Amino acid sequence: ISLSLWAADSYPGIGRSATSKEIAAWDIDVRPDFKGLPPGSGSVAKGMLVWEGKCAMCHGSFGESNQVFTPIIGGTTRQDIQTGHVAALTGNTQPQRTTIMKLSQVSTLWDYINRAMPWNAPKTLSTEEVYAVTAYILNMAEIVPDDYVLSDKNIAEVQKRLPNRNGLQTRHGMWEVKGKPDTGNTACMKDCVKTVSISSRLPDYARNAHGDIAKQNRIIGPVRGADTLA
Amino acid sequence: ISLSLWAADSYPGIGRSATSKEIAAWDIDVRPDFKGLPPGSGSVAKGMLVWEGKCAMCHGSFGESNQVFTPIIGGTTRQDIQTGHVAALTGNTQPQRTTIMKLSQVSTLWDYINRAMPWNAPKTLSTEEVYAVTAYILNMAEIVPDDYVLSDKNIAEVQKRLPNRNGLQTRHGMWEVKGKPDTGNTACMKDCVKTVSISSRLPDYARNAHGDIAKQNRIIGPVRGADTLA
Amino acid sequence: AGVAARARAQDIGDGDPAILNLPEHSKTLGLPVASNPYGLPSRYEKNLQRRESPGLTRVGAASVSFCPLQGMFGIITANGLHFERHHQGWHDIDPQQHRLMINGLVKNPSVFTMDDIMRLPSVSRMHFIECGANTGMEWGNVAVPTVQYTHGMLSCCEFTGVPLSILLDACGIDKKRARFILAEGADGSGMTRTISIERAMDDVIVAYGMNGEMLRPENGYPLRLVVPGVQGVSWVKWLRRIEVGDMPYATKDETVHYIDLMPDGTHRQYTSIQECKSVITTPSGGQMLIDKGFFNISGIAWSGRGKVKRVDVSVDGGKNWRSARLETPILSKCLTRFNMDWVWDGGPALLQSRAIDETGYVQPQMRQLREVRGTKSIYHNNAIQSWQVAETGEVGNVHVS
Amino acid sequence: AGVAARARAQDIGDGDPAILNLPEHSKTLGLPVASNPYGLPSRYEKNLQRRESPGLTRVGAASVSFCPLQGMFGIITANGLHFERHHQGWHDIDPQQHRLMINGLVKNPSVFTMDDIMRLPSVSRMHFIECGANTGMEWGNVAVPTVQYTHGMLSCCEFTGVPLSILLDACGIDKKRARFILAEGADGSGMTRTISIERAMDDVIVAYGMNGEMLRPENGYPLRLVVPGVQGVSWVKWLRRIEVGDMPYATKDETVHYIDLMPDGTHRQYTSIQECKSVITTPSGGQMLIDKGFFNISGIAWSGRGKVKRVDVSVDGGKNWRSARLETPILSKCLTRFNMDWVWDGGPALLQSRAIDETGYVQPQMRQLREVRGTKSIYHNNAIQSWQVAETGEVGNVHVS
Ligand code: HEC
Ligand code: HEC
Ligand SMILES: [Ca+2]
Ligand SMILES: [Ca+2]
Ligand SMILES: [Ca+2]
Ligand SMILES: [Ca+2]
Ligand SMILES: [Ca+2]
Ligand SMILES: [Ca+2]
Ligand SMILES: [Co+2]
Ligand SMILES: [Co+2]
Repeated sequence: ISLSLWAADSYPGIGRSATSKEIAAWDIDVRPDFKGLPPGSGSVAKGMLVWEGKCAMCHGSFGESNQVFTPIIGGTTRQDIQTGHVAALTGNTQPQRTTIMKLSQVSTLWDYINRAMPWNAPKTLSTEEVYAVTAYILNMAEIVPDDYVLSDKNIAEVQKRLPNRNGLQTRHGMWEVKGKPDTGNTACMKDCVKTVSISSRLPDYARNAHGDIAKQNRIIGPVRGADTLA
Repeated sequence: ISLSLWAADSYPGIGRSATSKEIAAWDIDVRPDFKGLPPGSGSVAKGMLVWEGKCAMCHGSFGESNQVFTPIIGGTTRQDIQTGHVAALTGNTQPQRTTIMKLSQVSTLWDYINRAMPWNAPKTLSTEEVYAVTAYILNMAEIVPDDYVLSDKNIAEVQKRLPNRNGLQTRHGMWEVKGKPDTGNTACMKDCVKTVSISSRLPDYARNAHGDIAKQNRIIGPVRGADTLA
Repeated sequence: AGVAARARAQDIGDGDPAILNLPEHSKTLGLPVASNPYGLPSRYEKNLQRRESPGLTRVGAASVSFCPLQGMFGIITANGLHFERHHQGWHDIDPQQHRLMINGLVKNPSVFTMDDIMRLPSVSRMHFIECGANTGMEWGNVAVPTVQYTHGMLSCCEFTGVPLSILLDACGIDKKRARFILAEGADGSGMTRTISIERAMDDVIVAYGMNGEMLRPENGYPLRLVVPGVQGVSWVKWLRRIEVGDMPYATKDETVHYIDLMPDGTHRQYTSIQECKSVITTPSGGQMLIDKGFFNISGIAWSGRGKVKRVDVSVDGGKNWRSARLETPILSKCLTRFNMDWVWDGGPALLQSRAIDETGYVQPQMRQLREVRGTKSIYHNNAIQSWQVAETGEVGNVHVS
Repeated sequence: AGVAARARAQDIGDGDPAILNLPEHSKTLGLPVASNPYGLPSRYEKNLQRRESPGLTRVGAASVSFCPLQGMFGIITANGLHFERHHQGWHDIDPQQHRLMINGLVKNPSVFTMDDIMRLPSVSRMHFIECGANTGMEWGNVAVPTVQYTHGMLSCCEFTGVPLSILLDACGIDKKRARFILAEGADGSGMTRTISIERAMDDVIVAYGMNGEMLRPENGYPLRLVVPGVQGVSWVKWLRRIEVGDMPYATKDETVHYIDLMPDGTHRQYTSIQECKSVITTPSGGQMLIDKGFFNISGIAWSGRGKVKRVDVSVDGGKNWRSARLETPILSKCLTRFNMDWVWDGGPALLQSRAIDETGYVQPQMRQLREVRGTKSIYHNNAIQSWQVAETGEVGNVHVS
């Protein structure tokens, strides 16, 4: 590998070219078009072993646990897989939004498990294990069958079955600096509203839920913290 | 004492009038015109006792010690007492400027001892002790005789004998924001000087006098600290 | 009102013992300089610290600690109080071993040490950082008591570092094809975020300095991205890599989190900008006014789209408003401190602040946001906050309609 | 150049082990939020701390600790690094027992608790504080090695408090007779300083806040005076009293210290203003450039008379100059950070910076100051500082002629 001087013109002496091995070691991201996805495969069956051995203690055997993080599995239907829209995202049927309800890109799931899981030992899974456990999660969500072997070859097919694949949009003004805001409040100064009523206040049972507020404010100044233990 | 509401118009509820006893307790400053000086007196003889008991351990028996602070006494002459200018402030005869060489107001000495000395027990001297020990310092500097009794009545006379009473001035532009600066450098940009020579650099023996500079600089970045132990 | 007030109001006779009896510190010798080579707050300030909101998250290493805005002044956040948000915990990593890689659509994929980065041209700029989920708990009913928990995922510092544009230019960025960058962290989560190339080449900073010293470990020591005006999750900490690409990366925190659920069941993706917002910090929820009389209502305002132009304050729940004094400096994508005189007559009051930024955008009412976004979008709640002052002097977090 | 550079220059084969072998922190779980409810710098930053200059004073409680400017960024001083100067030590005093008295030429001599003061209208402003004796050791021959010791009695913070004019007005100041005020501290030294009434009614602040939190004990908790542009000794700490009077008070630190000895044997009194000054902090004395090549020369400039207008940098000892980039904000009586590109060719170099303020005043050469003031005036040395870069890369403190 030849080590060329970096930006020799503008900033002599600073930085250097990356070697291809270095890039390979760090360039781990997988894009929605699957650029970055390493070749390989893994079966649902093998994924179940990985899951039970390295994941279930936090996420539950069915990805349903709410102990360490919000549930991964649940809230999606066969119908959703058809439409690519998770119906439960409208209305109040589902108590929490699971990961699979929100997920619009299978690349995201693969990439994230590969880079960050298991939470306490990230970047320790083999490529096969990542394929396998991703397959198993997809299987738990009934997106792929029990005998499925997920691979770089068929992952684009899976994408087409993600329950919420059509659920994300960018029709808003909050990405671009010049984007159009949702609301248009006015800077009225006098007699702006007739009556004001209180629509919500802290419930009494929650008064001390954040600890004694008296101990969270300065002991001098214009105010004291309310003694919420009293 | 009637306790009137303070600034009731502008800032209702904030602050209150000070009582006369409160003002007396804190308004301890003594001005050059001796406003603030409490009535009282103290002799040189008594001052010597105070000095030996409460001051000499830090400032030396003759006010000459350089251990805890620069010397208080020394460097003034009978001649200075006549002129009100300390001659030793010009030239290089005196190794250090003592307090008495610089002092232009006897009120300053009284006020400072009263508010701040002894250093480890400030504001514990009686008024008589302050008069006395001030008298003793003035005596050590040969401004007042051995049998002198300093008092609020005669302190203005002593002021007239301070060696450096005429030595301070305010002919400079550094008190007022609009004052005139001493210098007028120019913002020359090209070929401003012909030759540059080094007139002073850190002596070798002082290289490590501030400890190892390597340990006083960050371990990353454009520079490292020089290893001055090496 | 309270005990303190009654003590002050009583006849004090000769005077206050705290004056008449000189305090010990006036009559003794204090501690030497550099007793603390690195200084710390007074022991009387212990109440002001970062705190978690119980029940918000399940594990401390994938959680947030909130900034105690209820007791803070001005616009600068002291580094010790800067809010924290980690996905896989924080580390105090060895900066000598830290590297930044730039790859993707550049002529010369490169590696930089911290030495390299700190030799490059630097800028220093003051910017706020706000988590996209700040004030998220207010979308529904009132659930938290104080401004620390309603608004405390917010801090503001002077950052120093290299403009990202300098690094990208120097690596020979492919200007024709480059559309987005991916920023990636070195922590366990390998946090990744997509940033548009226009923004990346504008005011984004690869920063190592924060308020005159290095970044704190909790804030990404030795290197983080500063993306002015954009939600904190994009300010990737422990920054190890920038990739230049031609499409968004749809990372976990762009596809599963930091997506805003709309009433129609779709999620908005890449909602980056923190829109104009303000909040009164004194008096605020959970506080007790010590007495009737004069108060300085004080708060902060900010906008991810530029400078704050004006802040109005209402003490009657939005019926009438007065414009507050703005402290200087007023900087783009930075907090602005506002203050307003107020005499509390002891009756009930309803305090609100409303910021306007240089684009003319007026901070919305909660109702206006809900009309468009419903109540489940978690992120980007920049609604006007209401604090109710009761006759007892106690201030409560309320919603009005 | 040094070891680090040689390590970088050698053939790295497959690549840098720090990249090829993923670091531990990428493969493990970090610490939870609020592990430190009040955060601290990285353990790798221990070298940056406040230090005394050995031999400068005899006792630590009447001494100074210097700010480590050699490793600092931007203009804000992190509170833990703020320089210290005490005359009788520092105390962590109980703010509930602290009082401020205003007496003298006012209609209504008054007492305020901290509660009172913090209820009044507040301002927040960024200002530098510099000890009048800063750089005093440079009047003679070079005696100290680094910028920490040459210029480190300097810090810059955002201060919050009540304008003194509000307090004086509210006490009914006697505008006809008032000419000066006396400010007095509550420490053992009962530090006292005279301030002209014009200044007192202008931009002086009775401050309690510093960089968003309360003042640190070492800096006067809970109350200090902020006197923008004026030497630090006037910024009375642990402020307990303001007296309004009609003549200067000639206090110890106006009559025996902080008086500037002139060649004619007289002393200048009340030399308050810190005139326009600048210094390069990177690279600076005692540092070793790690390699040849590009560097960002960085430093700070300030003026007690207003804003910094321009900073010029020379790398040849003042023969030729280039104007540096100024970072924003540029504020009155506040530090301004400057930066300039420089390629070090490995030869000897002589670095200088020269600031110009909005009055048009140009920071003087040492020679020019000495012509007027001689070499024994201790205070107010705002001369251009020279750093010599040797071929080894080592930077030394030098004087030029
Ligand atoms: C020690 C606990 C633990 C273990 C073991 C663990 N996880 Fe996780 N997982 C977490 C936590 C906590 C998060 C949320 C992290 C965050 O805040 O970004 C998470 C997030 C996830 C997510 C993203 C969910 C979402 O909505 O953000 C996926 C997918 C996931 N884990 C899969 C796995 C897989 C697969 C394994 C095993 C190979 C595994 N996890 C092992 C704790 C764990
Ligand atoms: C424990 C040591 C100690 C004791 C005891 C002490 N002093 Fe001091 N004195 C000092 C120090 C240290 C200073 C300088 C303080 C400062 O930095 O402002 C000082 C300053 C002074 C000064 C001002 C000198 C100057 O040039 O600033 C005078 C006058 C003085 N002391 C007189 C007295 C008298 C009178 C007593 C006894 C009643 C006394 N001292 C007891 C340590 C002491
Ligand atoms: Ca190099
Ligand atoms: Ca990639
Ligand atoms: Ca199954
Ligand atoms: Ca009151
Ligand atoms: Ca007085
Ligand atoms: Ca004698
Ligand atoms: Co997240
Ligand atoms: Co002094």
